[in-house]
Amino acid sequence: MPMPEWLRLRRAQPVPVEDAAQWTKCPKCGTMIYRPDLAANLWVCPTCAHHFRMHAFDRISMLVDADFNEIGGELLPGDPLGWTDKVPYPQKLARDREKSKLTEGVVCGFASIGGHPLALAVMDFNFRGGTMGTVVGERITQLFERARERGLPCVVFTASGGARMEEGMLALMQMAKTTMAVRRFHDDGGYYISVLTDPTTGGVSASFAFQADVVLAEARAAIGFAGRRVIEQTIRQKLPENFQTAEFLLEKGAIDMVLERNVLKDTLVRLLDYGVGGKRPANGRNGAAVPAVDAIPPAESRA
Amino acid sequence: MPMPEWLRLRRAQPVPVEDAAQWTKCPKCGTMIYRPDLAANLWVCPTCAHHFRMHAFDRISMLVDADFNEIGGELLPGDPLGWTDKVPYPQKLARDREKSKLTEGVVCGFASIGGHPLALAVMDFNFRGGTMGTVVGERITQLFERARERGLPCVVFTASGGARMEEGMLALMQMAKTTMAVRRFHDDGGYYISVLTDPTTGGVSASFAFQADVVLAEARAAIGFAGRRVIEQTIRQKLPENFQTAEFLLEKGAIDMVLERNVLKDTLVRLLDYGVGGKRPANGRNGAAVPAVDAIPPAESRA
Amino acid sequence: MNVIVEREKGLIQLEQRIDELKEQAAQQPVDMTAEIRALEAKYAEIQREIFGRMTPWQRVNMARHPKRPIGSDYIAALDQFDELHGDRHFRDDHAIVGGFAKLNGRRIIAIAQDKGRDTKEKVYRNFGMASPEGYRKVLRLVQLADHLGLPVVTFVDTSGADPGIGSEERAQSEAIAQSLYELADARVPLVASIVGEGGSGGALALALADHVLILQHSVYSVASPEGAAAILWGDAARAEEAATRLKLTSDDLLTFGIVDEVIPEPIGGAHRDAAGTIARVLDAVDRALDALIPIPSVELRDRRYAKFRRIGAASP
Amino acid sequence: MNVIVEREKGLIQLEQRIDELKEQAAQQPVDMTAEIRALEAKYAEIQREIFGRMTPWQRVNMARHPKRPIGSDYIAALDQFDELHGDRHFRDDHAIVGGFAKLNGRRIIAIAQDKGRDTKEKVYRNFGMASPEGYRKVLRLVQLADHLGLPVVTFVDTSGADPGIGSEERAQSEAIAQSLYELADARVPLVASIVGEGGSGGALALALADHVLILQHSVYSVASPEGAAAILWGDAARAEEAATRLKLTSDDLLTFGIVDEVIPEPIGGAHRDAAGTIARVLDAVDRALDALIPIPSVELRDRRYAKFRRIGAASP
Ligand SMILES: [Zn+2]
Ligand SMILES: [Zn+2]
Repeated sequence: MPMPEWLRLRRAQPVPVEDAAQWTKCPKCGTMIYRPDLAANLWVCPTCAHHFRMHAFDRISMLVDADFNEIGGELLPGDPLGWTDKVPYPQKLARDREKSKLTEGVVCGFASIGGHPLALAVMDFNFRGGTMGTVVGERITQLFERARERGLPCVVFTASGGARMEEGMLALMQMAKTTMAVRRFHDDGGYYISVLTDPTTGGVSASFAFQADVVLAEARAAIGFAGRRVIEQTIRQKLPENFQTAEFLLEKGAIDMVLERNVLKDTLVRLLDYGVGGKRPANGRNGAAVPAVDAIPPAESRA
Repeated sequence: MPMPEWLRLRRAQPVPVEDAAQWTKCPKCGTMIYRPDLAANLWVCPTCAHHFRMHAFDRISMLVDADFNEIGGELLPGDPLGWTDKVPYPQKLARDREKSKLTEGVVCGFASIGGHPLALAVMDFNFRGGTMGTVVGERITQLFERARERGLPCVVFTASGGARMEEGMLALMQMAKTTMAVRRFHDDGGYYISVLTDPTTGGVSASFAFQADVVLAEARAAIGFAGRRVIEQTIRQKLPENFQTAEFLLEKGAIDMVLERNVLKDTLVRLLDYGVGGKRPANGRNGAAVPAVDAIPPAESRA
Repeated sequence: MNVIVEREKGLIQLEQRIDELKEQAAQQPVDMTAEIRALEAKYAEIQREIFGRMTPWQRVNMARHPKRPIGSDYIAALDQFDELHGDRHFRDDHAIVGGFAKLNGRRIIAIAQDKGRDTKEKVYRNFGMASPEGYRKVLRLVQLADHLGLPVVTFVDTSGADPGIGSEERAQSEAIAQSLYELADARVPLVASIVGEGGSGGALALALADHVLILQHSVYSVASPEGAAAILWGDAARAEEAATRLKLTSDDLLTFGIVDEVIPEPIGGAHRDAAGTIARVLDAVDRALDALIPIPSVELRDRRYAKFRRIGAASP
Repeated sequence: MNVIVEREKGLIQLEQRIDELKEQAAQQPVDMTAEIRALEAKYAEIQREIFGRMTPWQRVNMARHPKRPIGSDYIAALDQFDELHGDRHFRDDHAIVGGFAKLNGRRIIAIAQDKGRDTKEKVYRNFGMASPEGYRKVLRLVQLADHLGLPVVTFVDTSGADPGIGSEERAQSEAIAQSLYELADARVPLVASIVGEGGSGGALALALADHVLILQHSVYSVASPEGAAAILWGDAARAEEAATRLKLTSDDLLTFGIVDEVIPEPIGGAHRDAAGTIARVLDAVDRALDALIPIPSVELRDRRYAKFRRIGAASP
C-alpha cells in the first residue's frame, strides 16, 4: 500500500506549510520558539523541556520506520443522539476536522518501529479533546482484532479527555468494547504497550490505557480518572502541584516508566524487542488449545 | 475406618478426664471457669467472650459430623539439624507430645461437616507453638494432594508462631512446598477455605493461610507477618491496641470475614455449600485439558 | 432539592386527606362516597400528570429518590447472603457490598453498590461512590465466581466513582480498567441490574454483563448530568439541560441496545412498592440466569464479545 | 560491628606495607625482595587464618560486608536493563528493582533485592527490606514474564521483609504468600541467586525457583540470626550462637538439597573481586537457563513441584 499523503508531507516538511512561518510561545516558560525548530526538537521546548501535545501525524512520523498502513480511516462519526448545544454536534466535528486535518480522535494502522512490525494507535487531543466516541472505540477495537489475527504487538498512545459527551452512552460503552478486544488480544498471547501522553483521563484512562502489559507515560503528562477541577470542587482545597502527573503516578506505583520524549522511541524499540521470540505457552483459557475466534500463528513464527 | 480413640473420647467426655476437675482462669477478664462448662461453651469465656485457643481434637470434635479419617499421623519429626539449645530438640518434641497428646503441630484428615465431605487440617498451638516444621509441611501437602485427587474442598485452621527454628531452612522450605500443593489443588478447580485462629503469624501466615479462596478469621485472633514484639523493637513505639487483630485486618481488607466461634460451624457449612455443584470450566493452565499429575473427577460428579 | 420529592408533596397531602375521609366515613353515618371518589379521581389525575410522562431530568430525580430501594435492599431480599470483605491489599470499601448468595435456591456471587439510607450510613458507604479498593473487591469476587463456576449478579447504583485524592493516588483508573478486564472474559454468566443511578465508568465497572436489566425510571449515563454540564459548559447548574440531551432514560438505552430489558415500576416509582419492585427485578435476574447458565462457557463469552462489539460499530 | 571488617583491618595495613615496600624497592638500589616475600607470606598466612575456615557467624558477617556486591551491581552487569516500576496499586517499592533485561543476549525478566550502598541509598532502599508493594511488584513481573515467555532471574539479598506498621496494615503476609503462589506455577524457567543474605520468607518470596544458586559465603536462613535468637531465647545478642545452630551456610544448604549450586568466592570474599564474582554468578545463571529453557512448560513445572516436594518429605 502506498505511503499516505500526510506521512510523505510530514517527512518532507515536518511542519505543515501553512503554519511554517509561525512562531509559537511555550505555555510553560513563555519562550518564543520558531515552529520548524520546535518540530525538529520533537515538539519539546528547547528552554524548559516542556512537552508540547503532538499531532498524531507528527507522532507517527517521528516513530515509524517508513510506511504507515492506516486502518479504520473510512469510519466517520455519525450523530446518534442528534446532539446540539451551542452548535450541532456535526458542526463541531466538521470544525475539528478542518482544524486538525484528522477524521477522528485516533489514527490507527500497521507499521514498523526499529524493525519491529506492530499495530499502532495514536490519539490526538486536537480532535474533540481526544474524547472517545464510537469511532475511536471502533478503530481501537479493529486494531486489536487485526493485531490479534496477525500476531503483532500493539502500541497505543493515549491522549484523551475521556468519553465523548455528545455520543452519550454509546461513547461510554466503547470502554467495554475496547476492553473486550484488549482482553482477547492478551489471552491469545498478544503483547500490548500503552504510552500515556498529556492528558489521559476518564474513560480512556479507565479502560485500555491501564490494561497494557507495560504502561509508559511521557514526562509531566497529566494522568488520572477524575479531572483536576472536579476533584478540587469535591474536596474544596487546592491540590498539590505534582498531583496526577506522570511522575506522581510513578511514585504511586501505577505506571512502569516515565520517559522524556527524546528517549521514547529508543526505549519503545527495546521494549518491543523483549517481547519477540519468547517461548509463550498457550493460555488455554478458551479450552482445548483453540483460540475463541480464529487462529493466530504462534509467537515463534512471527515476523 | 474406625473412629479414632481420641475423637470417641472427646465425644463422650469433652474435657479429658485427667483435667476434668480443674478450674481455669480467663486470661482476659480473670473469671474462674469450671472446665467442663468452658468446653460446653466451645471454649469461649461466658463472661467476656474471650476465645480460648482450642486443642485440635476439640476443634475437630466440634466441627465434624461423625468420623474423622486421619492421614499423615504416622509422620513424626526427626532432628535434621541435630539441634540443641537449653535441651536437645528431640526432648522438646517428647515433652510437647506428652503435654499435648499430639504427634505434631497439625492434625489432618477427611471428614464431613454439615453433610459436606472435605479435607480438614487443624493446627494446634500447644505443639511447639504451632510452628511449621517438616512434618507440618508434609502433612498439609499430603492433605492438599489427596483432596485434589478426590475432588474434595479443603478447610485449614491455622494457629502458628511461624516456621520452626529448630528445623532451620528445612522448615522455611515448607512454605514453598505447601504453596506448590495449594496452587495445584486450586488450578485443578479445588475450593479452599482457611480459618485463621489465634495466633497466625510468620511463615504460615505468609503461605497457605493467605492462599485460600476464602479467608476467615476467628474473632480477636492475632494475625500478622512480623511478631508484635519485633515491630515494637523496630519502630520503638507502642502499637495501637487492635493492631494485627482479626478486626483490624477486616477493616484493612485483608480477610473476608471475622466470626465469633459460636457461628463458625454454621457459616462454614454455608460457605462449603456455595462451592458445590457450580459449573466449573477446566482451568486449562496445564495445556490440553489434562491435569499435570493425575485426573480428578469434574466438580459436578462429586459427592 | 429533588424535583420528584417536591412534586410528591401534594400527592402525599391528598393521600392523607383521603385516608382521613375514609376513617370519618367508617365512624359516621354520613355518606362521603362521592367526596372520596372525587378526591381519588383528582389523585389519579395528579399522579398521571406527574408520572405519566416524566422528563429525563425527572427520571434522574426519581433514580435518586431518597426512598428508592438501594443496593442493600436487593441484597437483603436474596434467600441467603454471606458477605465477603476487602480487596486483600488495602481496605474494605463499604460503597460496594458483595459475597456469596442464593437467589431462588441458586448459588451466586452478588455484588451491589450501596448509597446508604440515613446520613450516618451514607457517610459510611461514601454515598455509593467506590474507591479503587471497591473495584478491586469486585475483581476478586468475579475471580472467585469464575473459579467456583458461580454466576455473578450485580446491582448498580452510583453517581460515579469516588473522585477523591486518595482514590487518584491509589489508581482509580487502573482499578476500573481491571474490573472491566476481569468481567470481559469471566467464564460464568453475568447479569447486571441498573436499579438507581448508573453513573459513568464507575457504574460500567459492575455492568459489563451478558444481560443488563434496568428499572424503568433508572438512568444510565456517560457522566452524571451535573458532571456533563460542567464538562460541556463549565456550569453544573445546567444539569437538567444535560440530562435531556444525554439520552439516559431506560427507553433510550433499550433503543440503542445498551440495555437488554426494562423492568416496569409501579406508578409513582419503585419506592411506592419497594418489595414488589425488588421481587420483579430478582425475578428477571433469575429468568436471565435460566437462559444463560446452559450456554457453554466458550459460547457465552463469544456472545458477550459480540454483544458489546456491536455497540457503535461501523455497520451494525 | 562487622567481624569480618574488623579482622580485615590488619590485612589492609599489611597490604599497604607491602605496597610501600614495593614502591621503595623500585626507587632504591637496596634489595628488599626477602622482606617483601616475608610480608607476603605473612599476609597469606593471616588470610588463610581468617578466611580458610570461617564460622557460620563469620559467614553471616561476610554476607553483610559493606563492600559485598549488592543487587543493583548484578543488575548493572547485565547487557541491558529496562526497569519497570510499581505494583500498579499503591507504591513503587525501591527495595526491589526489576524489569526487562538481557543476559548474554538472552531476553529475561530480572528482579533484585537491593540494600543500597551509602546511607542515603540505604534509606531510599529501606535497607533491602521489601514492603507488600515490593512483593506485589515481583508478582506482577512474574506474570509479565509468564505472558511473554521470558525466564525470570532473581538476585536475593535481604535481612527479611519489612516489619513496619504500614507493611502489616497492607498485608505483608498476603503479599509474600501471593508472590510464592505466582512463582509456584509460572510457565517459564526461574533461576534464583542468593548473593548476600537470604533472610526468611522475605527472601524465599523471590527464591522459589527451578535452580537456586548461592555464593559460597552467602547465607540463607529460616530467620535472621538476631531474629532467631530473639524468638528462641528472647535475646537478640545471642545471634552468633543462633547462626551456628541454624545451618545457614552454603555447604549446609547444598547438603540439605535446598540450594542446587554453590558459586565459589575469591579468598577474602566476593568484594575482593566484585566484577569477577558477578561474572561467575551471571555465567552460572546463564548455564542454568541453557538447561531449563528446552524443557517443555508442563514438565518444567512438574520438576519444580517434585524439587520442592522432596524437601522434608517423609521418605526422601
Ligand atoms: Zn518552555
Ligand atoms: Zn473472660
